[in-house]
Amino acid sequence: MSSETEEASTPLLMRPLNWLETRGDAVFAYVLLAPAFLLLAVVAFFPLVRTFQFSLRADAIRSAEPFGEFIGFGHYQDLLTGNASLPQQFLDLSMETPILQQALFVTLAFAIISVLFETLIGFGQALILDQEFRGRRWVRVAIIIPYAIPIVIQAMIFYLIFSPQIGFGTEFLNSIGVFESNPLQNTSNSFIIVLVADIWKTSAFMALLILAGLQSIDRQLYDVAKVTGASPWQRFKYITMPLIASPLLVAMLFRTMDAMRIYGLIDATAGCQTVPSMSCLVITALNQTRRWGSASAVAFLTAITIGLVVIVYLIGLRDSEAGVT
Amino acid sequence: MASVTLDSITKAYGDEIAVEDMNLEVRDGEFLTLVGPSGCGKSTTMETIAGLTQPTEGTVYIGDRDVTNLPPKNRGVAMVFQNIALFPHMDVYDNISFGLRLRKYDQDEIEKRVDRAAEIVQLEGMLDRMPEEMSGGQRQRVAIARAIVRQPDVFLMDEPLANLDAELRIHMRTQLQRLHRELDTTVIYVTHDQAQAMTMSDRIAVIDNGHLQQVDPPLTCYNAPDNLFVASFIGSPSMNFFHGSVTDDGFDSEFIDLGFDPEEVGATPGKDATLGIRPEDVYLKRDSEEATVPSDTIKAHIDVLEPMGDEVFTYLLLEEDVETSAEGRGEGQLLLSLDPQTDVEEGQDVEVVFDRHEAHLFDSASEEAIAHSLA
Amino acid sequence: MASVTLDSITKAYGDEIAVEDMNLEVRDGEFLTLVGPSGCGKSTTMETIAGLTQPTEGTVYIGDRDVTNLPPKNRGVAMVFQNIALFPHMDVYDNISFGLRLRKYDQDEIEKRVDRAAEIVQLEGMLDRMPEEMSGGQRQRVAIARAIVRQPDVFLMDEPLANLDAELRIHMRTQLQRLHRELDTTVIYVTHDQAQAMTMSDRIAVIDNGHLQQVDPPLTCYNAPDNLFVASFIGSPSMNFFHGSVTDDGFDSEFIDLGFDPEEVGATPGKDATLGIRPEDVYLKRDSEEATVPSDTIKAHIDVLEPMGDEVFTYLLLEEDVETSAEGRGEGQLLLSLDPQTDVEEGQDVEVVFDRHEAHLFDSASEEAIAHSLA
Amino acid sequence: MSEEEPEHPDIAAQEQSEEPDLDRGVVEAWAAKMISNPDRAYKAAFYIATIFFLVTTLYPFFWLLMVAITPAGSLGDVGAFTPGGFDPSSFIEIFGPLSDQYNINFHRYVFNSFLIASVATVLTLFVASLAGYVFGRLRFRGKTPLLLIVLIVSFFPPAAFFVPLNRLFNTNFDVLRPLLADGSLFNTPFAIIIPVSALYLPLSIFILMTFYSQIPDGLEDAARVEGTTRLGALFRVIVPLSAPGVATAGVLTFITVYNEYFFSSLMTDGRPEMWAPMLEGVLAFRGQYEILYNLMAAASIVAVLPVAILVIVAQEKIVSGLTQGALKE
Amino acid sequence: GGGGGGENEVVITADQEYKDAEDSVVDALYDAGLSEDIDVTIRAGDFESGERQTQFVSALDAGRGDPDVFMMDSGWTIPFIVRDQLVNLSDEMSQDTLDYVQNDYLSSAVQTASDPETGDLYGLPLFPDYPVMHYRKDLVEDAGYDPEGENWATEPMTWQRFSEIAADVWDQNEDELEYGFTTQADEYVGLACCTFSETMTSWGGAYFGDHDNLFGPIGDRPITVNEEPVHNTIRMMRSFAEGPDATNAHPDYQKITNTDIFGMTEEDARSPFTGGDAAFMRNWPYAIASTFGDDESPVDESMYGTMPLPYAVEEGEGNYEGTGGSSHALGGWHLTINPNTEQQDQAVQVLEAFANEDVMLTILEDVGNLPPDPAVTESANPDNVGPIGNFLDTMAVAAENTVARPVTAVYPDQEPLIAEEVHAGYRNEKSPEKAMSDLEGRLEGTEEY
Ligand SMILES: Nc1ncnc2c1ncn2[C@@H]1O[C@H](COP(=O)(O)OP(=O)(O)OP(=O)(O)O)[C@@H](O)[C@H]1O
Ligand SMILES: Nc1ncnc2c1ncn2[C@@H]1O[C@H](COP(=O)(O)OP(=O)(O)OP(=O)(O)O)[C@@H](O)[C@H]1O
Ligand SMILES: [Mg+2]
Ligand SMILES: [Mg+2]
Repeated sequence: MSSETEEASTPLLMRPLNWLETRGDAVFAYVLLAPAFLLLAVVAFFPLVRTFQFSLRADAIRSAEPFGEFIGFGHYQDLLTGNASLPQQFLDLSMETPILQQALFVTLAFAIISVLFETLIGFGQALILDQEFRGRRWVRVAIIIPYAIPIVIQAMIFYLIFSPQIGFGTEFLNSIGVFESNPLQNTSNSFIIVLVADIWKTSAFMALLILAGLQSIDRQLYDVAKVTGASPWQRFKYITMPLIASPLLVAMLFRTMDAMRIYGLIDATAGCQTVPSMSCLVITALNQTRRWGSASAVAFLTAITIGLVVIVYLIGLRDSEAGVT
Repeated sequence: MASVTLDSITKAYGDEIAVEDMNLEVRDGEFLTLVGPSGCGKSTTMETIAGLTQPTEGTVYIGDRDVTNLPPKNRGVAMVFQNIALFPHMDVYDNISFGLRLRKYDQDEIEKRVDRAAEIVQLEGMLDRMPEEMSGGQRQRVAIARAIVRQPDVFLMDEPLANLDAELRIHMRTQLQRLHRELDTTVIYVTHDQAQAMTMSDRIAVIDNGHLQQVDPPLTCYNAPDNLFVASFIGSPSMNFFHGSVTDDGFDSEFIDLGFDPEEVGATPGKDATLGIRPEDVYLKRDSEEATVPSDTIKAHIDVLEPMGDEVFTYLLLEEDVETSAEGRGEGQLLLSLDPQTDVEEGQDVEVVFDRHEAHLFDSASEEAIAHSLA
Repeated sequence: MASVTLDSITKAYGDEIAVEDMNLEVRDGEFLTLVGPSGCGKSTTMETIAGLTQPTEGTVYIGDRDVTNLPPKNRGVAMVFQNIALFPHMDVYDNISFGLRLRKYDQDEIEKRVDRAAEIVQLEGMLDRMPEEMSGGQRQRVAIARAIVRQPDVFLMDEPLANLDAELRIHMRTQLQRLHRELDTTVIYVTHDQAQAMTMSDRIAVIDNGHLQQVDPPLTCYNAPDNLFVASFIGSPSMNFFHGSVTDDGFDSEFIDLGFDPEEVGATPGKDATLGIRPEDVYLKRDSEEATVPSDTIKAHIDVLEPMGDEVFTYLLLEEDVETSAEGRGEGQLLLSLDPQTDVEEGQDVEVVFDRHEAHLFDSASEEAIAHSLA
Repeated sequence: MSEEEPEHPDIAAQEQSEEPDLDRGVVEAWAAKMISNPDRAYKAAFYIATIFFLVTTLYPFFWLLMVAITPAGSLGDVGAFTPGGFDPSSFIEIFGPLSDQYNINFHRYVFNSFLIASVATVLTLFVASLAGYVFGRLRFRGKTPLLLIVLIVSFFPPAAFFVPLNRLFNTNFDVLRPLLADGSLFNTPFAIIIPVSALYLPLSIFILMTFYSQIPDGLEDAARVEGTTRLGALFRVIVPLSAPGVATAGVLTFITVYNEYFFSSLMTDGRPEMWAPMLEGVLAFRGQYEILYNLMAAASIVAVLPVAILVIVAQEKIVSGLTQGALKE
Repeated sequence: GGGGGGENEVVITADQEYKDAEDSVVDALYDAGLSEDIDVTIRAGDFESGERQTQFVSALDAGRGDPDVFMMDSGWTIPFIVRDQLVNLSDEMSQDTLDYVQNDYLSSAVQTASDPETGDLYGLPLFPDYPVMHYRKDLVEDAGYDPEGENWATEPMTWQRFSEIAADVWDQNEDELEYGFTTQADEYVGLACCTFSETMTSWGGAYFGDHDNLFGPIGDRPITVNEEPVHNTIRMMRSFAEGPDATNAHPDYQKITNTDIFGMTEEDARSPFTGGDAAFMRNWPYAIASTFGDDESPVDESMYGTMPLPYAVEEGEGNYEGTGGSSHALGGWHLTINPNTEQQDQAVQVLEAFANEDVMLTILEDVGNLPPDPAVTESANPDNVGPIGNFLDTMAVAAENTVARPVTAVYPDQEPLIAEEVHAGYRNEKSPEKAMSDLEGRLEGTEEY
């Protein structure tokens, strides 16, 4: 039996780790963060800086080099005043553009409504999946599986359901007067279709994260609460809610950001002309009209909008028991 | 203010039977202590009463109500958990007031009660600490406070004082007793501390391996244990045992013989029996007058002295070559408790007597007690 | 096999100072017990030695190495945590073998050691249980086994036996002592159990409120406490105190006067002083010959009898109308320990003496001990 | 505690549950039963909700199946609950003769995606674990700003990264030449793995951060004393104990990468042998002039299988809350 | 970027159909004189045109040398040309070939492969594509008409007559037919480039005045969408879908379909026709092969007829040069050379080989694409060119009456605007006048770029 001091001859590999551990929290933290930030630097920060530079240059649609002269914040100005050379506008406060044709409002409305419903539904699903019952394994798969559907397919399903020729959805909804005969051509109808499609798929995301949160709560705490006299609702309110607050917040935060970047689903169902989201605008400018300066500016405006929403979020939820940080 | 009755309770976890056919009646207002070796089923019993665990068989009554299927919150019990289980996301105040807030007491009343409870457990200045910022003993006290702010019918306390120092433990013991008197609540208590069991309890329930062994007032358990298990379990340091048999005229074993009339004490000659003598009933020959009825002199040899401050545990070997084992005392070993001033040393030969009045005789086969005095 | 030295260790959590300027040397192979009230800084001290907490100031040495900045795994320590801290995702076997597996011991060796450790803590049949399937005491034993399978230089054990019953506790105590002897490991131990502290330790370190009070062999702490705190903390039930002052010819207090030559014992007349007498040094008048140097007779009145089985705690009131308080003994109360056979009853008037040889005198202002015998 | 207690809440609570038995109508009686036996009411509500969720989540799949088994010519006849005909051969066709005609090796696309998603998931989980540990369990200066910087990446639409990345990945790096055919990342799995790993990193970091931060310090302490480094404790104790969170982050990353649209469609030239992902495979059934919806549907169902299997496997982890019995607090 | 393949290998990203016919096409190239040293590999590009465009953009922007030759949609070749991202064939190809292309190729196709300003050739037209009216000869005949006798296959009729016939046929076959007529009227690229453009032209309307202006000069051409013929085009489509009495519908035209067409693209329009649920269909020639290739289709060759697209005003009577008369949007694809290729010379040789009648015939026969040199069609043996062989006469008429897309550098900006506003008019979200005046304003914005 070897005594433990013999293992003083630490393997070479471990030495840097040992060294690290004695550096104090800050150095340790920075070193562990290095891989993440390296990856982000190459893939995110560097491109973003470039993209920002692009956004300050004119669109050069007829030269190989897609960027023209430096024009400062010209694109931003055009975008915010409804004068962008894009088929749809980002924001047009003069309201010459219908409100559901303004990317900012379309996107905000979409994000708010979809996240609201997804949270509620996801919560319900998670609570069910948290129970013990026979066959729960399969129910769980069934509930999570929509999230696994590729966007193309998700879009195809809803596109087909509501396409006038193939789908049965239009006929039915049209007959009860909810939808017009060509809902995928109608902005408000399409908006609802996209919303439903998104909620169908993405509730599972919320359900998953909330479920994971529920599962990591120490069951013993429920015992204590039970004996202390808590009803199921009170246990939920005082134990479950505060303890899953942070996973829930994270889920909602990321869902909101994701919802505000919606593109693929719209593109593949109603089309970006019918429901122009902010990301739609970026892609249209990038791929369709090859206005890369404008596209970059829209991308940055999108980011700023999302940033503002996130700030509102964080401020609004700061007082709640568990902050994100 | 309610009695608690366990009627043929059995609790099995899969194959593992934690509690078997337990019948126990805790009287209204009684302070009952459950004792028993680790893993014997004490916590399981408590959980069954609290409703946290469904008994596999049997019925639980609180007062006259069958509560077997009632959820914990409707049973009117408060519990201190063995593993403490504070709410990690609440500070001390919120942890303590949790039950009151659930019942929508008004703010003033809650504050008054929390302050009072915090005072009892001596945590006055710590109400805004989080559990993770407290020491082990402090956490345990929060758990106690959380239970005592409420005024339930039944208190269940699973080792509430395990992490407290002697002084605080005595303080808390006194406080709990007073609380018990004041509220007239039924208390079911688990402890490994003999002093607590002896001083606080109206009765002690001794459990071994899921089976109830004896339920009696502390001194009865101490002085008249029903069986070998209780005799060995109650009392610290524990009883000395000698395995032998009953003869026509007394008890005969390798190391100690004792003359008495078997018939008188109810023993059957020829049967295997075990003699039990508590360490404090063994005296040095010269102190033999302290024994009510001194036995014959026994020659022995001091093996180890274990000074405890107020007494010295003295391990004797009755024969030179007795094999000493670390696993408790073996045959041929005898423990007695001496005054620290006594002038003895390891290796010395001594003569001892024991108090026949306090000697216990058990049937080796059934392990039942035969007699509690062989005077 | 290494000494542990704390050099001016201070640990503050924000404003809260858990340990202040602690200097402690634990000798190679020594068994040192830390005792002190709940929240006094015992666990913090242990964590500092283990390297789990960085001291705010000061240096930790193990052997000759300054380990202050060494990660725990390189310090050669094993620890039993007060909060047990089993890995909930591992069964008992995996919990126990965790440290060995990390060190890539071979399979056979691991199995051998785990079996041995499981045997020591009497968990042989439970190696494939998950922590959540075990009782409190069983979990604690797993934690002990996890520490003892390794052969570290230093064992740190924070209340390892808190959840065990008396018998098992004694068993474990013996096992740990034996292990200590066999491995010759330095052991630093925290306990609230006086019996453990007294019997196991080479020395006891008494801590109060983050400050080291006394480091001495158990009997020294018991018989010659350095100050009032140690005197009151060590020993259960604790010492009786009388507050008074030193006069030209002895000690004077409301209830007890005592004549002696202040100069001889090193007391300064006119200063406030406290007299301390342990319960076991108080005798009924009729037993006064047991006292080495009996004091004058004191008249008293039996308030409460607390039978403990092997002894009866007897609470005396020195004057009829003394106010009794639940918060420990007040002035004018005196506790003595009687043999259960003694024929006394509550309300009875008695005369008692105490052993002057065992009386302690403390300076009330500085709380330092002045003398440990006033014979 | 005050002696005169105005009301006894525990008793009050008990009394409420006592229900006098009166004659009532069937519905009333049922309702009363539900009230007096809330367990039963919960159960009923539970089953209703379960069935509701099952129907709503599964129906579109059912319909997709209806589309898949409808022959190409009868797609117009697919009803809400009935296929437009019966021709399950599309499930064979996507691998078989028809797909040869269109040169679609659908299984190869699925394999590519599976591989890309697996590698990206492992990479992301590893890097995010380190970062999640730092953000969740350590205190140090600059933590909040760094966290915000990570978060900001999620503000941008993927397109914002595309132009510079496209140029970068098409640049030939001589150092890469021994590894990659022409020294550039285009048409290699890395061209997808690297950007998607980075862009989905923030989500994983945040998920893991919240879960790691909830593991009691005591367990990490125990592991460290037993002989691990802090990193060792992370991977041996904190990660397994955060199984629900880690599995969730893993599943989400895998699914997202597997289904990723933007980079997947741009970072390869669309050929399966050039690591084009499943997305391209599905899209290959769609053209300007002909959309083989039934084949797309069949392909989708097939493409979802790996993910479904993953979910079945991972869900065990997702529901393995394990902190009980860990600590005596 | 490196080359697309090894030495002397020329990689062409083309349609799947070319990949399938790779052997015969490549043999034809060798027969046409291509050096056997050059290996030609055909790779299938993305099925979807827009997707392929995106991929080419990213390849060219990234400076990738793979593939060597692109097969580009005539709808989006010009933006690449004006950005100078393709090899200028006028500098590289032999004068003979250039002459052949300039003189004999369908000139509207050549235009979409040339620099609008300099006229330099950047792409070699591979095949043109133009829609025709497909119809159910059997139903029409049963309804009492005589397509053969009236030479429907080559003589265009007016929209008015067409709508009466279609309404009548639909009426007579009410039970079987879901639609009298299907077309592409969804809001998508095809609306601006094709269906609306050609119908408007047949009404005598134009986007930018005379057809000379289709390819520019940007900013210096009139915007002529807000005019009577254009409004009427919208009104007529509304009548087709909702009947002559609907608001903003044209009273002279019959209801021959329903609003489903406003969501239809190519396939949506084709499937009912192939399925036997529609009597008339405006679509590309591929629909012929698709219908006959579909085993379940009730429509066989004997029931199938084609004719040139109808018109509203006589040729030459429109407001602008090039308008009026039967008009067919010109689609089709070009071959262009990647300037980053390392095999430029070989690629040029490959393109030269494509400019060969026999290669065109091979493509017509094996791939089913029409030759860019209309004269070649005449020399084709109808029996050898598959289902399309029966309809070559109609194709020839269509080829003579094509209208090119207004592809300029700003077309990508304009196309979605046109689609959006026209579609708004179709669906009566706006009156035709309002929609077109909005469009006029928005197009002006894009012309200023
Ligand atoms: N994380 C923390 N933040 C703030 N205060 C703390 C923290 N941890 C411990 N303390 C305080 O430090 C003091 C010493 O704690 P420690 O755990 O060392 O006590 P202890 O002697 O082990 O007590 P016990 O016997 O109750 O376990 C206590 O008063 C405690 O409240
Ligand atoms: N969930 C479980 N699954 C399986 N066995 C269990 C479970 N819980 C408890 N047990 C077993 O049941 C027996 C009784 O456990 P219990 O917790 O009641 O013991 P206890 O008397 O409280 O012991 P301790 O004094 O050690 O806390 C033990 O042997 C234990 O191992
Ligand atoms: Mg227990
Ligand atoms: Mg502690």
